[in-house]
Amino acid sequence: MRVAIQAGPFDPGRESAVFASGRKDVGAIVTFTGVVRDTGDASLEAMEIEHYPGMTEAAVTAIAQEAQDRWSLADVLVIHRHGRLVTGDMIMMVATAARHRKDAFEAAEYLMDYLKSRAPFWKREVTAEGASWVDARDEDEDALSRW
Amino acid sequence: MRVAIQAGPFDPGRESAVFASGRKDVGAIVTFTGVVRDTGDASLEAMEIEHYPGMTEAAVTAIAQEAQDRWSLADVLVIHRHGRLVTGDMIMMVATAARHRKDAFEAAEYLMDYLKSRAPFWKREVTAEGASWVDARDEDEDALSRW
Amino acid sequence: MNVLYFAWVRERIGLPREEIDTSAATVADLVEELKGREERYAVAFSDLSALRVAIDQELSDFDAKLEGVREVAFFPPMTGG
Amino acid sequence: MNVLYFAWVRERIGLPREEIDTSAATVADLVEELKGREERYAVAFSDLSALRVAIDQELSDFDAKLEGVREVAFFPPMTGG
Repeated sequence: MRVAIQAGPFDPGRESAVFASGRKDVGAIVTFTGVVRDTGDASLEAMEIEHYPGMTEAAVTAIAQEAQDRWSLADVLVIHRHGRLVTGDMIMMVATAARHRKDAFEAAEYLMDYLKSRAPFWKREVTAEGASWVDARDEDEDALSRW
Repeated sequence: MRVAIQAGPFDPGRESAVFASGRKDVGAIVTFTGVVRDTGDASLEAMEIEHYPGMTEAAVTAIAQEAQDRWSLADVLVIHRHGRLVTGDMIMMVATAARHRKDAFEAAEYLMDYLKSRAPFWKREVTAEGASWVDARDEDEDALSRW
Repeated sequence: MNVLYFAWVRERIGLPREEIDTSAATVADLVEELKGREERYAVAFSDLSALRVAIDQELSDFDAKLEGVREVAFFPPMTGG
Repeated sequence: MNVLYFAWVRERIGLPREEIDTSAATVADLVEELKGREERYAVAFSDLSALRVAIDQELSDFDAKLEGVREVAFFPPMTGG
């Protein structure tokens, strides 16, 4: 298991290539990568991600540990950035490795649902018209109820 | 959309890095990579994958197209190998890019479920004790009913 | 008509494809015709529930008509992914 | 006790953290005490349903007791991922 909370960029291609390589008990690898995208109305100049140093690492590690307890996983990876990002930048990624695809898919979705609503990050969108904090969405909170 | 049916290896890291790069409407990228793994009892010497040239390309393209019709996707990638592979080799990968993670996850799972049971590939496991065709699993057939 | 066999169907029949001159109306009729030919076909087609069929490279079923068809393929359930 | 504020709570209160000497028994009591201090706290804490609280870096709730607690953080619902 590896958890990295960092300001700097990461290379999802290299990360997924390294992840779970050389293991003979892995049949399925799922990755999710989150990307800063234009939100529509006003063109996005930047996405600023604030976090809670100390708690962030503990909360993300606890979420990853819970995924390992619930599913039969060979390995778990979570990388999440903070600071100022622009459109097209990778915000975060998770990867799960398992014998079977069902475990790998479900664990990756679980990780994403919990990282969305239970890890102490706050997004702020900066556009030409000003900056605003991204509101938590009801559907993200609702997504937790399926686990 | 890209579909590749090939005997040669592919680099999942490079493929996922290239996939959907430079698009501003993509917020979520999901990849699945299938790996040859030791099956337990007898040590696996090789996994041989037979396919139906012509029909394979058509069937996989139709499955990828159906995924694009059902979900709001920016892009879809399917790579599937045939021929002789050994433990640790990458068999196949799918990647989906979407605005939202739900579309990317569901479409990737849909692609995997259909590639398992509706694309004309047949796996044969070669061990020290002999070779045997992999039986289709009821649960793979059942998985289709959720879509 | 071009008839193709894959995986253990191919192994049991002993060849990957053959040209067959037939007036069978449906896939099921063609199967009966082949089973009557030689033991290896009777063995390969002994349990149709374990077999799948494609007509002109599209999944089909044993009731399907063969009129105008150029290629029929028999194989076990697929195991891709 | 160390009190931390994040995102728009931090902006409304005007600082990211402060040391507070309090005898409040619960988080809710601490909030009432802060609201009584200055307008900016009253504004930041006007709708508790829009706020989350962590105690010693673990998510908690407004009924939680503060005895022995070293760090309390207030912030809006999280938006990671």
